Amino acid sequence: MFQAKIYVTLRKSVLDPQGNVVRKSLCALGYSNVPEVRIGRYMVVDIEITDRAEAEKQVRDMCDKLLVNPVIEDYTFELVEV
Amino acid sequence: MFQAKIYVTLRKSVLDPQGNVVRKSLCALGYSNVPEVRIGRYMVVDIEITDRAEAEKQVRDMCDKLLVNPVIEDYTFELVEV
Amino acid sequence: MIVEEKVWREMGLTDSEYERIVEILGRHPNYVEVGIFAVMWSEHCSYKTSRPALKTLPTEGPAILQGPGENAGIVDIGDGQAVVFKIESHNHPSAIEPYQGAATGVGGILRDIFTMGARPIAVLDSLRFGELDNPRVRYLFDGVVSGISGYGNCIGVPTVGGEVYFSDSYEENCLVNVMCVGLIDQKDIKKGLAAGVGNPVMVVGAKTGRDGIHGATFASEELSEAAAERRPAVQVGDPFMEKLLLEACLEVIKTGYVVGIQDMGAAGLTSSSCEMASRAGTGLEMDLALVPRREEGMTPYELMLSESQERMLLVVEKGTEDKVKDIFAKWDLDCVVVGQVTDDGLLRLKEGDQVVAEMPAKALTDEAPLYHRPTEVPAYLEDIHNFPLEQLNMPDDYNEVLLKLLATPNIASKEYVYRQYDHMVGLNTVVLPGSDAAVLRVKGTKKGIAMTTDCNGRFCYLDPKTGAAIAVAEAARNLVCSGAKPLAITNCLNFGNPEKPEVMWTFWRCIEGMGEACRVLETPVTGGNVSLYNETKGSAVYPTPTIGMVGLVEDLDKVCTQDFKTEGDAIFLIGE
Amino acid sequence: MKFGVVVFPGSNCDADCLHAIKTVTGQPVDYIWHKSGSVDGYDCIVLPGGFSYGDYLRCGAVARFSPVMSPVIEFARRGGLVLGICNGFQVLTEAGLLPGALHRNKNLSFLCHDTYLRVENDISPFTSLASRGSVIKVPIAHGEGNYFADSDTVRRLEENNQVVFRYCDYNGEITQGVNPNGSVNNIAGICNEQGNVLGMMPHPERCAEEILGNIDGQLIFKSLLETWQRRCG
Ligand SMILES: Nc1ncnc2c1ncn2[C@@H]1O[C@H](COP(=O)(O)OP(=O)(O)O)[C@@H](O)[C@H]1O
Repeated sequence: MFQAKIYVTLRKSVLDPQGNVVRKSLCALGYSNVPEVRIGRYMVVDIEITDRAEAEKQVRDMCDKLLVNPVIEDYTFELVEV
Repeated sequence: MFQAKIYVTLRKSVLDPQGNVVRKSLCALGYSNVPEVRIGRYMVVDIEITDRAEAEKQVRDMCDKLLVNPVIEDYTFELVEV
Repeated sequence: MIVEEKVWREMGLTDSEYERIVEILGRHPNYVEVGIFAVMWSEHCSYKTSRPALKTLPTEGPAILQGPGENAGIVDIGDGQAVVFKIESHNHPSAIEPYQGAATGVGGILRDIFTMGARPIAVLDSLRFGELDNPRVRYLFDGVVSGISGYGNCIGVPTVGGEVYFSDSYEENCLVNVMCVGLIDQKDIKKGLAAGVGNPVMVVGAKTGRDGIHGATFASEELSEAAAERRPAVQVGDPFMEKLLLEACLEVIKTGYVVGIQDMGAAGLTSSSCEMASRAGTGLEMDLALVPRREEGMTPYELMLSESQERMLLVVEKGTEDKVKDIFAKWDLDCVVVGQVTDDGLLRLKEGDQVVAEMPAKALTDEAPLYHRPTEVPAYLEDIHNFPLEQLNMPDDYNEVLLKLLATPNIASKEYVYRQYDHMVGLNTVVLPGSDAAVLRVKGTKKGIAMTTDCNGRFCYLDPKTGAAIAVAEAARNLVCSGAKPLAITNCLNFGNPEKPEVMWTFWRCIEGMGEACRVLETPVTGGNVSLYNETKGSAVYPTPTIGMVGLVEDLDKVCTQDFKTEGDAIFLIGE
Repeated sequence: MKFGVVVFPGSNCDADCLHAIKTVTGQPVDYIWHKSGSVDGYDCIVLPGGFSYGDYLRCGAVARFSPVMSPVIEFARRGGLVLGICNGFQVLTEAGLLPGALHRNKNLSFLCHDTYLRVENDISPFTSLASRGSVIKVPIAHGEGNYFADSDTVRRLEENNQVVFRYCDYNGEITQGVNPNGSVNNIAGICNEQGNVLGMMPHPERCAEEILGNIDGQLIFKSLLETWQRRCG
């Protein structure tokens, strides 16, 4: 079995209001040394499969179809055998 | 400068409605080999600082105070010098 | 092991309560049984402290179709229709995890309404927090409001009214009271009855996990460091699941196959099963191995006490199981037969062939000890009444005072809150939040239903009896101003630790005042909820008996809102 | 003219849309279950507001894979009239019937209140009875209505007259102050290039009856009927 760890972030060109709010609250807490915060999604998907290449293909496919919206989001992922 | 990549996940026995819905729709898309999906948050925080140990301490502190809800969430993070 | 380690104590039972259980069973209970007694006899489920006072409230009237004792109260609005409504607190969970605490509070009260067969048409929220300059309070306030918004908006029931007060007394213990109002054709009313020996019992909705084990006992103790340790008590709401459950339950109820139905609220499977059996005078036998679960290795104890949300217990006519399952399958929901109704009055739990617990259902629901706790006039009242008002300095500039007052969070507009709530979905909201009471139309008629929640905790602190009467009167005025005739109330009694005689005194006085006002205004009490132990480090919240009231508008053309309409209109002042 | 209102599990404005269409147009209207494999026989398909599938991942992301969406997409490609309101708009962008995406409101919270909309396109089948530049009052109720598209797409939308509604003030002025959610160019509703598919965040069905205090939303349903009668009646 493989476990895919998928990291989805907003594209650079898209404003991240949530990241902004968090940056401001960090600043209010005294962290004035934080110029930027970006907030995204972290997904852990278990896949019952034995072949790594096939697993990779499936993850990419899931992301392109469902998990990620390419208009506003980018993603990367890692595959760990478990 | 350091960049902290923070991975926030729901604690183990906490219900993950998002993950459930995503698992079901992956299944409907033909991925019947996905027994579990867990969805969390992924945060990238830039910190203007030179000392790694101090950076680590600050990130832990930010997580405990603001970024993570310890009642239902766990977190891990990595620090990369940038 | 149970006897040696006195496990009942850590579950919240006293030694004498334990002895009473041994007496009822004629033997020592096992671990599962102690757990079940402990939650059923907790303050939250048994009302063991408050029941003597609650019994003094007026509960009958010509419009009342269902008074206290069911999942919600019901009042007649004519034309074969009725309004189903109830208020509940989710104070303790919200103080620990504001978003989820408030969200699951909304989920729970919605289930109380649709479990009776009614479609929920409105939610109101009555909230109390500390002062907003405290960052922790802001966190609680924002979390609670977004939790209510997150759950209510998603499921598509409009949040049409409520109140928010800020005062130091609520700093550690915020109050989150949520009321739901539903509409029903009287012929469709369902109750939580496990009737008909041999009828199957079904668990429907979400799978059972380890959420909120001992949530009911948790709600019956003071917030403390130790309580924070019990963090697994926090449940996560799934409004999408609830939406499916709502639609599926209403569809199933329409078929006529349902004998009884009850939501699994506090104390989950335990309270729903024994309450349904007890009301019907029957017994229930369930095989816990059949309960759909989210996690492996769950014990009977955990399955019985789990407070996983979005679940229901159903008793249906024997032979209709498959048709019922088909409807739940249409909504992609689990629906499993886990047992049947029996004639022996016992709640019998099995795991496969093995009996893991067996006790009289009635003992769990009706035989909890009642406590007539001592009362004593609070010392603070004397100080307050002797306060030399004449020594107060009068302000020089009343305009300045007025502006200052208008800017205080307690008086300022609450739009910041209610604009986060979808208050229009359903196309019924004729008077939106921001006026005296919300008014919803009843489609296809000229009628409307008006609703409001009210309570001024400070008044109740200063004079518990008059304060509670004022809360009822204010609610009635809000309805009358909107063009409605007040019909009935539900109440949510938020107090401190009842083991303190001073708290108990204010409790009794508030009930007295509420009862008196309800009698005079002819608005009987159809039910409610008691939340005690709202107290941290020895300091209690203001006594806060929140009143939720509904009224009937005969003719929607005569609805009135509070704003001035046209230049030149005359302004009158009525009353003393 | 026959309307069909799609019911996703989690739709919660389906009944409202049905009610408004029936009341305003007097035309037949049915629900279409999300598992349905066909939309034959309908002249206009409405994707209502709500939280299809809980919208836990992204609004509309899961709904777009509902069985009913293939025939809806097919219907739209053939020129059929499709109206997506709120969540319906989100589903239409996820399904690729409209460009761009709707993400979190800039202030991060759900907002339910009236907004003013300037009608920018009066030739679309959804606004044929309005005149360009006129202002209507329609409520919003969403947490993720912040319209985004890359600058090329936005330019194309503007050039092709695909922006149908823009958030404005009472007088029709377009200012940032009245932009409730941060949408690019104050966009509140857009149509596809052919004009037969409209997505809008505000809820016209909530302001289509006197008793609710505002009937500006009738414009959309009446325009649809007028267009259909003109074409097929
Ligand atoms: N928590 C809330 N949820 C929904 N609506 C609210 C809430 N708080 C206040 N409101 C709305 O704002 C109106 C005014 O509230 P408030 O300032 O408490 O005035 P009043 O004292 O006249 O009730 C209420 O009638 C209600 O419609």
